Amino acid sequence: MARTRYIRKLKELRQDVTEMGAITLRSVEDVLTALETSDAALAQRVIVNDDAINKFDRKIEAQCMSLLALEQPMAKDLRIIATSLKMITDLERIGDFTADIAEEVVTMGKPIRIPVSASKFNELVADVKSMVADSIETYAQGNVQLARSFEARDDRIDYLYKDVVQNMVNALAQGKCSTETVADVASLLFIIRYLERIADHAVNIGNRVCYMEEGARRYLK
Amino acid sequence: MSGEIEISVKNLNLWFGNFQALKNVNIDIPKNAVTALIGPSGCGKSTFIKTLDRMNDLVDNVKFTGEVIYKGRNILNSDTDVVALRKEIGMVFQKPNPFPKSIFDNVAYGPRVHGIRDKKALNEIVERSLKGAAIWDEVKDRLNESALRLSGGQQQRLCIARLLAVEPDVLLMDEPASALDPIATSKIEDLIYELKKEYTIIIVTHNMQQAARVSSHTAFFFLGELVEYASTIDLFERPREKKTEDYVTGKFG
Amino acid sequence: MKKIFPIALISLLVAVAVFGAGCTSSTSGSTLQLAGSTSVQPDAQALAQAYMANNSGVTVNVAGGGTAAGITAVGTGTAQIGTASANLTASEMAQYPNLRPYPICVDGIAIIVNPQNTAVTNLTLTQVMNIYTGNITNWNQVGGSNVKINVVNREQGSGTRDGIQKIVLKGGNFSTGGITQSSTGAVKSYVAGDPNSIGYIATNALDTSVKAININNVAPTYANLADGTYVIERYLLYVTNGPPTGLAASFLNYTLSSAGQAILKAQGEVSLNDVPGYVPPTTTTTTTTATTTTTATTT
Amino acid sequence: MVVTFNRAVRTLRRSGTRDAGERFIQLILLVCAVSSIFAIFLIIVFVFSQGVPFLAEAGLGFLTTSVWLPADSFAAGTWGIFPIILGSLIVTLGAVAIGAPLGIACAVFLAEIAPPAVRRLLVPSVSALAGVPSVVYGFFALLVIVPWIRGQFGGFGTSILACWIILSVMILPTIISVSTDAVRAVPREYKEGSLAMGATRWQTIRSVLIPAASSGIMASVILGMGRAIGETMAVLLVAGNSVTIPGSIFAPVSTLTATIALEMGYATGAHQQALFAMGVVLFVFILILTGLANLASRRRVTF
Repeated sequence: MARTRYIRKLKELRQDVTEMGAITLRSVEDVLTALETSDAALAQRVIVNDDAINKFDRKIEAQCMSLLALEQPMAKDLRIIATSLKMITDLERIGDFTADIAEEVVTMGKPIRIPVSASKFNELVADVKSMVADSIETYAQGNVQLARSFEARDDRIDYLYKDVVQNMVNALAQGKCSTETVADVASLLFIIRYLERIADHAVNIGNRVCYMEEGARRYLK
Repeated sequence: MSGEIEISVKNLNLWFGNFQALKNVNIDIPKNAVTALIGPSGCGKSTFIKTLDRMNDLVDNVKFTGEVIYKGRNILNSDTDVVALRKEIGMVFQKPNPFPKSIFDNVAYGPRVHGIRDKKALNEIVERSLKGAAIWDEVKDRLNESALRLSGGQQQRLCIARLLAVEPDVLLMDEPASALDPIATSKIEDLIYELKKEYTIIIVTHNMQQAARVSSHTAFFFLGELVEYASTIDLFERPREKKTEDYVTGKFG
Repeated sequence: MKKIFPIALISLLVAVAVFGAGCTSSTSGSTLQLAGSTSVQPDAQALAQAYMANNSGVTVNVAGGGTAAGITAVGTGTAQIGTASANLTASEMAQYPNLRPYPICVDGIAIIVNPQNTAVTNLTLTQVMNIYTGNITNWNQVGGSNVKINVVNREQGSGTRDGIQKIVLKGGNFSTGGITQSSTGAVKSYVAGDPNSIGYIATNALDTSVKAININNVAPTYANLADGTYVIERYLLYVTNGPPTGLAASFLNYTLSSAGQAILKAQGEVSLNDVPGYVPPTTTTTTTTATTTTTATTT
Repeated sequence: MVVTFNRAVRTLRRSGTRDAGERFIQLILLVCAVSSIFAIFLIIVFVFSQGVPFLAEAGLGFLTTSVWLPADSFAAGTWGIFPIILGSLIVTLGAVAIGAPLGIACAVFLAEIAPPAVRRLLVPSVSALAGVPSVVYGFFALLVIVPWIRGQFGGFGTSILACWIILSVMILPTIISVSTDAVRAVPREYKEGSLAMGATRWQTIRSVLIPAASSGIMASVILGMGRAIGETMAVLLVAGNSVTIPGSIFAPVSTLTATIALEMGYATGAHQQALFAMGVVLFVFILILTGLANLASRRRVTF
């Protein structure tokens, strides 16, 4: 096998991206746990963890640039690098949103009171979590089948998002909220907005993995 | 593939003695475009372009089957006038090979052997050809100097000018920049890019980046077979064949 | 610089050794060296063979080279006996004053034409002279057909040519119109191929490929050569530097003996014994021993 | 020469770090090289020492007058070798003029056109031709060519023409083998470049191969000329060796080498010196011809 050094570097790149995905996923999981349990300390850790994600982002970008400049990658190798380059941006954005959610959790400082049915919100949280986890999985495994399910799942998330938002707006409009609750609702609106964006980035990652594996580009609708 | 087809190769097989160098090659070469041929050494790509101007005829024991349709006729037919064919399909070689004559005489060589004696006409052809090969400005004041005193890159462009002087339709280039430094190489590549407006160019190269830079279509040869033929971007970004993938990512060995 | 000289010296020695190797000659006591006329060479060779058969342990070498080369060889001591088909010239005698010529037999020179030339069988000595000086150029001037005479000559210094120049041309000059062949064999093969040619060779080299011409109506037969009626003849000579001694004297004596003369006769020469009124000269020294060294150096 | 020699010695001394065996071999080679130079030097010195005094005494008339009667024991020696010089020149140049085009054509054929089977047959034959002793050529010419010329054109048959024919054949192997190598040494790229422009095979040979091989071809002609002017035995047999200014190509002729060979055996005294003087003339001749040919070949480097 020729170019062993190059192949090792390429493998390292994939491992690093997967690892970045893993810590991003952990942040997502942690922040959602913190949200559920009003664990400000855990939320604080998530905020700190964002730096680690950003560092990973810079490190992997440098790896990609060096591979591009020095190794003239072609074909799938080229697509892996292109995908990784773009994907770390998605991960970094997910990390940012996670930190934003964590800040909301810290700001609220207490368990939130949700003025609407919790079941849809919980479903949204669970869906986003699994989407992020699956997006990392698709990259690590090159699992195109899994990635193909993302758009449909994203549609469901969009529906849940809209439904939860609508319900909250209705609640506000009907004056069902106390003054304290209004602030919580505002925070919650941000949080579910962030979750919806995280899901979008997860879909991006899925599409990129499809391109990486198959060469055909898929674009967001 | 859009646009006109200049050369259409059908079921081409070629043997040197008992060794089959080309196996059932089918390819359509587009007109006024650059087609690159890549593949590991000995894969048949040089043999393939030498078939197009019948330079393989110089090798003993060569035999071939199939068709190479150019201007409506099969040039592999035994009644083909190879001398006339080579006037229309010219070749540039790996090593710049100017004759040990003056720059002028190098360029005038082709027109002279084709019967042009008039000094004024020759002057015009030489100037036009040297301009066409983007070397006129560098040599216009030293046309009577020996061509061997030019740098390698200049020699190669002179060889291209020499070819242009016989007004071919197709330019075959057998690794035209492999003996040159990067600057000379990029000048040749720029020249190729310019030339494709008027000529159909087929270039054999070991340098995949060069193929990627200059060509619109790329063909990958392996062990005498045409493994994959696609637009250059497709071939390098998303090859269909595993062999191509392995070759362009450098995983052969 | 000091290393140059040894290298230069070695090189010079190598060069001289290689270059000079051919110049050395064997002068061992039991070896007799003869050199000279190619006309005498076959005769001397036959004599040497017979002599060596009688005297075991003695080697007689017979080299060619031409009369002049033989004179030079004996004069400088390279050979003990020089052989000659012409008398010593004034300049040779001046250069080597001690040279002594000894006639060993009589050798005739035949004027030869192509056998196809049937019209001409006899020429007068004057006619031959005029042909060779260029005064007669066409066969019809001597009774032949109307074609140009192709005159064949020997090279400058040839004993045979010298004989013709003395006997036929009376010392006059040859015309430059003919061609020159470098040996008896070459003359013979040329004349054998050219019907219009005329040439001359030693009588002992005559064979059927060429036709010998009668001179003044006398054929070059043995009897006519012996009694002198065939006029184009000369003595063949041994030449020594000073009176012969040792092996040289022994070989000379053998040559002049009846056994030696018989060998010469068998070679086609005229034995001195058959020449009427010929008195053999008495050699001044007699053989002492066969092993005495007889190297004579005059340099 | 001394400068080169010093440099060679210095090079040897400088290479002290190499092992002794290396230096020993170098020394042996140096000695061999210098020895051969010395040997040639000695020959030249000898020939000149014998010939130059005679040349000085005989003066220019030796070269320009036409009567050659050196061994004449009755008249004073008359020393004029003009016809011999002329003969040498005519014979040499004529032989080269016939042999060179033939040889070059044959070389091009062997190098470029002949199928491998023919080449396998012809190349050894040409080498064999070079190995035939010159006396055999001469004898063949004397028995075949000379009678043929005599039959066709009259005269002696031994003539300038006979020399031309036999010498041109004799120089063929030299010209063919050296020229073949020269043509084969032309970079394949030149040939391909020319063919790829639609030049025919003949155009390629004429306009590219031969000019590119010209210095090698010129060298082959020089070597052939050297052989022609130096050839003795064959010329001796077929030239006729007549010291006259030849009136036609059917007339007999004499050359410097043949005359020296003919007469050296008998020559003594002034005659011998005269022959050495002819040797000097021959030597100078070869120098001039070689020099001219070298000049010509140098001019042809770019064509």
